[in-house]
Amino acid sequence: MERVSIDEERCKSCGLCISICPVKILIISDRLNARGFRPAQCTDQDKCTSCGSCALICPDIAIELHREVKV
Amino acid sequence: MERVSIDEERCKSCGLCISICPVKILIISDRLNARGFRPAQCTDQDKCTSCGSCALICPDIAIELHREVKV
Amino acid sequence: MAEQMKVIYERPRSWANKVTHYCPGCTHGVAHRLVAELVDEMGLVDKTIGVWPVGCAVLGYDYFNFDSVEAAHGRAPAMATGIKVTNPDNFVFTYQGDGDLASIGMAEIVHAAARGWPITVIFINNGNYGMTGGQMAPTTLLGQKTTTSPLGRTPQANGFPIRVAEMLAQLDGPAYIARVSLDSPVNIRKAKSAMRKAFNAQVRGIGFSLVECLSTCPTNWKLTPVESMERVRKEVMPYFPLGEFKVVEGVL
Amino acid sequence: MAEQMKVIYERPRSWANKVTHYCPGCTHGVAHRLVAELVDEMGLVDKTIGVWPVGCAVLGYDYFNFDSVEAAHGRAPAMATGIKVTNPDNFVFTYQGDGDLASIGMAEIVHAAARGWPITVIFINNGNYGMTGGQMAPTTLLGQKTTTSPLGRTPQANGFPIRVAEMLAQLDGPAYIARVSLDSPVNIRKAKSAMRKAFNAQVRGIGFSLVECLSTCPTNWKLTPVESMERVRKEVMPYFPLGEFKVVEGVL
Amino acid sequence: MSDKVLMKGAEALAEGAIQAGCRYYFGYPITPQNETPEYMSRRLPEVGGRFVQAESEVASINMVYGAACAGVRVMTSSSSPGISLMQEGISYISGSNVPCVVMNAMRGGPGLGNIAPAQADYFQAVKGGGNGDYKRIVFAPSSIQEGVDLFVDAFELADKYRMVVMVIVDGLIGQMMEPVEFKTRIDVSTLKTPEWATVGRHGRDHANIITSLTLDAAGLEQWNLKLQAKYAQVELTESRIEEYQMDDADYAIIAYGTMARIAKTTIRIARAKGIKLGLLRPITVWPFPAKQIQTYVGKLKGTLTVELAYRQLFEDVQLALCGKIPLGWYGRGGGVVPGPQEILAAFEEQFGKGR
Amino acid sequence: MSDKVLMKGAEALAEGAIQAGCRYYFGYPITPQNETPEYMSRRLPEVGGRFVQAESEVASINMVYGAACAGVRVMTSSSSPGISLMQEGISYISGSNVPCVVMNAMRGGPGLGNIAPAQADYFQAVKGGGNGDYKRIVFAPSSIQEGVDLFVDAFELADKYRMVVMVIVDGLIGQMMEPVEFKTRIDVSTLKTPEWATVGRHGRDHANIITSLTLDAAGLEQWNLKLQAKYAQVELTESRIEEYQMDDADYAIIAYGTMARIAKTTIRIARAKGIKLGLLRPITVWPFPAKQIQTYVGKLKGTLTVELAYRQLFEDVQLALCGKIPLGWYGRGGGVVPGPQEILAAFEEQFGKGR
Amino acid sequence: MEHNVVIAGFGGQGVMLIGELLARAGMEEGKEVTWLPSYGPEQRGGTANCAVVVADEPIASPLLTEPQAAIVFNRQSFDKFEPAIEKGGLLVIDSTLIDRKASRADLDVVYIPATDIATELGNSKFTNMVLLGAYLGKVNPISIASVHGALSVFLTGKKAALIEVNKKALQAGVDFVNKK
Amino acid sequence: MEHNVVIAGFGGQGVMLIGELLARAGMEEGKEVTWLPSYGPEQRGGTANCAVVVADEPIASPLLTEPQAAIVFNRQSFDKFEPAIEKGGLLVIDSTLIDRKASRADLDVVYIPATDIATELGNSKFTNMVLLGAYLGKVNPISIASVHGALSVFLTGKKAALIEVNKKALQAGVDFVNKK
Ligand SMILES: Cc1ncc(C[n+]2csc(CCOP(=O)(O)OP(=O)(O)O)c2C)c(N)n1
Ligand SMILES: Cc1ncc(C[n+]2csc(CCOP(=O)(O)OP(=O)(O)O)c2C)c(N)n1
Ligand code: SF4
Ligand code: SF4
Ligand code: SF4
Ligand code: SF4
Repeated sequence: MERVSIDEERCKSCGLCISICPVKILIISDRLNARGFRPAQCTDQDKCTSCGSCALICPDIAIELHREVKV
Repeated sequence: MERVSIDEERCKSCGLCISICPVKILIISDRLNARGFRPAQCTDQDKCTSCGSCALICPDIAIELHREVKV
Repeated sequence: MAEQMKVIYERPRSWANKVTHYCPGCTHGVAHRLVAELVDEMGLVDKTIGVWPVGCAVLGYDYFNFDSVEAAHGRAPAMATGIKVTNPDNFVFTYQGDGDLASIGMAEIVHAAARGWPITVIFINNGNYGMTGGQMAPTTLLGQKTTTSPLGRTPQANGFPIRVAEMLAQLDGPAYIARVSLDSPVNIRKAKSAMRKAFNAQVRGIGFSLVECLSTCPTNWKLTPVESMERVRKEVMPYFPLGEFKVVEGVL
Repeated sequence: MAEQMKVIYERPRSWANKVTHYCPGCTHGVAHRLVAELVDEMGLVDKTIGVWPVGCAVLGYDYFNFDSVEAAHGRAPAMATGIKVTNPDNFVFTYQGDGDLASIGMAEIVHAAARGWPITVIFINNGNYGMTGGQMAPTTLLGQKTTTSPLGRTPQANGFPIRVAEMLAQLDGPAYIARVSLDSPVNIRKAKSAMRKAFNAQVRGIGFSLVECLSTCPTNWKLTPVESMERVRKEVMPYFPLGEFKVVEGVL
Repeated sequence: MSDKVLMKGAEALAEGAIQAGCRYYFGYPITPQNETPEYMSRRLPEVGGRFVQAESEVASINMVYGAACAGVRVMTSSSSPGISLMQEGISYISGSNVPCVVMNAMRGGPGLGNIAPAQADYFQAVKGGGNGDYKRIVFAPSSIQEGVDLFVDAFELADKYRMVVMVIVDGLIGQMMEPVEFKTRIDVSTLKTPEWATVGRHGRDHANIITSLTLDAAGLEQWNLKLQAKYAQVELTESRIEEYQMDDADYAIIAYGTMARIAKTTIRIARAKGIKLGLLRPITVWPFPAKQIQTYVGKLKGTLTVELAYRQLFEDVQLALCGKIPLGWYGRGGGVVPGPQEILAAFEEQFGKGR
Repeated sequence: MSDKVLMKGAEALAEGAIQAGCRYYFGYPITPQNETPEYMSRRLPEVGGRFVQAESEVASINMVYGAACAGVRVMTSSSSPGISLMQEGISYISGSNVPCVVMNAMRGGPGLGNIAPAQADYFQAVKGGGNGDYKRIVFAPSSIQEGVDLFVDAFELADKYRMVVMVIVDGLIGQMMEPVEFKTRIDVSTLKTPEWATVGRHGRDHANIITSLTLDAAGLEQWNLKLQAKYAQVELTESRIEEYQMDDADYAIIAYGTMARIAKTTIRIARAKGIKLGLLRPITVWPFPAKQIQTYVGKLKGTLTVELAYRQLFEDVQLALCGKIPLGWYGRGGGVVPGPQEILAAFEEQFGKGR
Repeated sequence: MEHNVVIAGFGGQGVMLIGELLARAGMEEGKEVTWLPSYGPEQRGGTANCAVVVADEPIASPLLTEPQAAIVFNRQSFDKFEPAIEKGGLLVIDSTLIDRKASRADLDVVYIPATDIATELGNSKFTNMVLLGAYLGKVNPISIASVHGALSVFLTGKKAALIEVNKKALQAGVDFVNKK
Repeated sequence: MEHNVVIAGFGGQGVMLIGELLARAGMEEGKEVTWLPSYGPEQRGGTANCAVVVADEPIASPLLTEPQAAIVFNRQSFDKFEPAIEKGGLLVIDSTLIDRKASRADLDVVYIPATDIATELGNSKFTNMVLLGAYLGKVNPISIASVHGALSVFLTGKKAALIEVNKKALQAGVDFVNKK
């Protein structure tokens, strides 16, 4: 499972997550979703620090975050 | 001309002037005016100090005050 | 050396010389008189438009010699705004009860105050709805019995009362906001001077002004006029303190 | 030792999983999400009734899994009062824009706050009327251009803006009143904790609560979402300071 | 007589509503019906209900809207200007398909007018008022007792059809006292919360949503067609009329509420003079009892519509009778209530001595 | 073509009002007429007027009331729910005998409904609405150009009769663009302040008082009789109708506003098929052009009333024709606007192939 | 049989109260009754009147444009209602407060110095009861005993002490017209 | 003669603008014109369309239930308007964004990769002009010159610089259908 999973059909390409990501791993992709938006995408899952900022700011609840833990 | 002149037809017998007159010269008369009220009256014009309190508190603008002055 | 009569107090000229329909001892009459005196003293009779409320003062327009209109319940500030905007040089005031201003007309008074445009509001706080027979008003005190708070006002059943002057003073718009009382000669004198400032705030184009007048309703309070004045001092003033809550520069 | 995925953030369960009709970057979505999260976290989904406004959030009811009603423009607090009174154990909140709450609905919000009865208000201050195309709101800043203040708002032409939180905090009724901002992760975290207090004020029966959220309207501001966040910090916050304006005992 | 109590109309109607199961009242004072909210403020807490004095009539009707969404029996009352302020709310409630009862104690208009009895809000109640195509059932009692009895029907029909029911009276009925008996008492514990009510899911498998919004035109048209079908059903089954001394009548007065009551005295006088006059009294003014009135086509030489308004009820009479019976009209305005003799004079002026 | 400009209806109507001498506008945004206040906010300051965004429609109409008392040309505009909120104010203005103009860009209802075109506020505009017996002149333009032209008449008649004049359109007229020409420009400097206006005495020997209150019933009745006499005069002289292809018509569509316009296309298609169809288009819906329509009794085989509402206009047609011509009806709701073919289909369904 | 009367005076003179007393007494006797008030704009003072009908049959109009009788407490009410009374009707006048005489010859007029009588009984507040007594002394819609019964509905608690003096005032009115 | 067309797509794709351009150009030629918009609930995004009529005679209905032509910018609009077009009418499709083919055989269908063409011209924002060009290449309600004239009404001040590239995009659309 990805650490940063962005639901492309929900994303409206607002760019807010990108603007606040501290490790700069989010970009706008060049795909178009069904509603005509180019969704955000994560360029490097491993760099995600799970700070949660992108999920906190995403107005479309497009981002879910997970992290692998040793059990 | 009276110092304290009370327009009896305007007076509604509320008693406010009486309650605040510092020299206690106002009373409720026992006449009835046309509207069925017993108007206030002044018992001693000469004692009036022209303090103006009764005119200030009368809600019916029933009281006018004058004072003789030497010219 | 002749003797002549000096006038200490005479009926104001802008007063239309009718007997009012107010109950004996009701301080609506006092507030009316102060308006008339100030209109006289400030020479405003020719340019005044009074905006009367729905409430005991609904017939107010009959008692003055200046132009008047009768507003819908609570909407006097909106109507006054319409009048003032068309003739900015006129003197436009509203005269409103606490049901009218603080209940149904809350949006209109807040927005008139917020706009800050120069109109003047004489606000009669008598703690209930006089005209309709003594129902609870937004200004009814906790514990006070009215015909719609028969067991005495409680926060749970009826909510808390509202202090209008303090609330409106929070806004940027108003130039002058004060609370006065009509319970005694000394307070009536102070009331008049507050009202003069309020009138002045408009005449000098500074902005919105409002004077909240603690007033009586002997009939519905079921007290004599004299007891009513007493009640204002003992019960009303502690919750509704007198004072000036907003005075912007230039108001005098 | 196996590896497992720990959830850092997942879509709230009370979120109905639809794509909203909001413009890209509009913080209405953020405020919605916080509501959903709190309803989840506080276990309220079964007893919540949301009261939605006329404004961009008019379809809000479509996005949540709890009961909802759609109020008339500005009247959400009245409708919420009607609902709460009949079922005092339910959790009732209104969600209102600044046109809805601070313009047409001013009387209703002041009176709901004054009553002090436990309902919760999420108030979205985005400085204009989003849904109808960017007209001036009571919260529009001086100088700000909107479609009905085309030269920029001036006191003379348009009146002064209104600070709702400060004004309502003057009343005796409210238990909790705060202003938060949705412009950044840190402020969004603070917003959520303010909203939690507001929810709690109701759940614990303490009283009326309101959280004013500084929000964006990129479409009508004609700025990008990122620029809009910037504007909130640079232009909006100086006039609308963040903070808690009223916290009565017991609110936490 | 022991069951009869002497009560002011405005209070008796309030008690009638409570007997009908109303436990929530939201309102704002206005003459001539202040006794209704005042009574509610005393009585409702006694029966486990809630009285809320709203900040305005706009707030009242929206509080009613909220409570109606919760599926309880709820009402408000007001008088003419206050009812005008409720029109948006009434339209919303109608458009949302939730039930409530609204009483209007009509007074002289237009505008502030005065507080004297009038029937000039007839059009507002039965035709226009708020925006959009909607109807409310409108009861027009002509005595306190009838008003009390109709309140039960008002709440029952409101619930049955999920719609606004109005009760229109005038200051005269509101202010007068008459002996009244409370015959029906609804046990509120038997009233079930409807399944559409927004009372929290509490385990329900879906969320309830109540709204009058349907952005899509085709969808809103479907919604309207549903409402129209309901209204058609109500028109078919719920119209009511009182027919008084109609058996042998040559002429009929058509009047409702207070006017109908006064007209009964007119009829007594007229019959004493040999004029065979009867009364057709709509008890519901919407649905208008047109069918019932139409049965007199061919039997009557004329009707005189009498109302405290200018040709409002008269339009519905025209629509019902459409020139098939000569139609006279007599109306007064501004709060003037004509006496029985004045009505008779109007009748004789328009129909001669009634032969 | 140089005098024509391409404008959105909502803006053109605003400019039309300004050309008619309107210098004061008070309003609150609502779709589908936001362009009207927005345009006013730009233009009025340019021509020495004032635009005020009110806090609500209730405040708007009461600001209008104030300005109307000052004797200026003043207007507001809104759409259905907003107009519902103005009913008390409209009643007051009517009861006070002061002039103003109110535009309603009707949308789908009831309640919040939607923003699509509708005509379901017909009853509200012509019958009910606020409290008491009052009427407003109601213009129903069917093109932007006509709307612009009628605004001049609206303000003239408002002033002449001292009454509320309404202009009812729908979102379709408000939102569409058409070329429009502004033919009449009222020079506001020629408009005199009426002697009854409350503009301060400024030497006048008496105070002017404007009120809708008359406590005494007899007095208020007299006042009402004056109003009624005025309305009777207006009914006599101000009703207007467009008769389109009626010379040889066997059948007529009766429709107003947008529906009438679409019906013209229906008529074109019908005539191509050999059906002699014409159009009776009320330009004023109050006073309703009943007299003009009645001239067709004996000439027509049937009429089809077409409206974006459920039997509202239809009632006025019924009152006018009272069974003297077979009456068909076709209406749509919720913002659905039928095309010309659908109207024709409805016609053929009700009247066969029109022979 | 139907009896009806208009009772008119200033607000505060107890006009409404005696009307209600009459109606309540009628109800207790099993009669049909209506009581219809009418007020001026004033909350206190100003004129007020009520119309009371007591009948054996259901009452059609509660509104009296031509009352059978009027009891008037002040000059304004006198002027207003004298012309309205039906031919041969009854007019009861408080002659202490009203110094004019009736101008109609077709009426049965009672001039009773009710305020004076009441004052003698201890308080002018009982004037209304004296006038009611005078009316009941003339016509008999209901029995005095029923009025006594109704009085006890109004005067309860501390006010119960006033029942006796009210009865006396009532009787004084009855006696005044009977001895005449 | 009457020409009418529906132009439909997402808000923000310039759908309304080219409709207005068409209407304005028609007006400049002295024709009767109407332009009628229709929006979804969204302020940004969401679907939007407008109906334009250009005619020699006064226009009765501005509402097009059976348009002669449709220009569609996205899949939703394609699905909605394809069935509505009158028999033998014209359908102009941005084939860059819409991958489906028309299902009706009785239509004249233009598949034009308008977004691609516009992007080549420098910015996908000019897609609307390319599509308008394609429409005008097929039917002739008004001349291209009039559209050029109308363009200068819209693009003034700083935006005047964009007139040339808009004209180019328009021409590219015309050329696309003509060369076919
Ligand atoms: C729309 C509307 N609602 C209610 C009323 C009834 N009404 C008349 S005066 C009044 C309240 C009066 O109280 P207040 O404003 O405090 O003034 P007061 O009489 O005490 O001076 C009310 C509710 C009305 N006339 N119009
Ligand atoms: C009575 C009434 N007036 C006006 C409107 C039109 N209207 C819809 S939303 C709105 C304002 C929206 O602004 P706001 O409340 O600030 O919310 P936002 O859209 O910005 O979230 C208005 C005026 C309406 N629907 N009903
Ligand atoms: S914040 Fe959300 S909607 Fe915006 S770009 Fe990122 S994922 Fe997309
Ligand atoms: S204050 Fe005035 S009204 Fe009151 S008693 Fe004195 S004079 Fe009479
Ligand atoms: S009811 Fe009260 S406020 Fe009204 S006039 Fe009487 S005392 Fe004054
Ligand atoms: S118009 Fe503004 S407030 Fe509304 S959804 Fe778009 S950005 Fe958000």
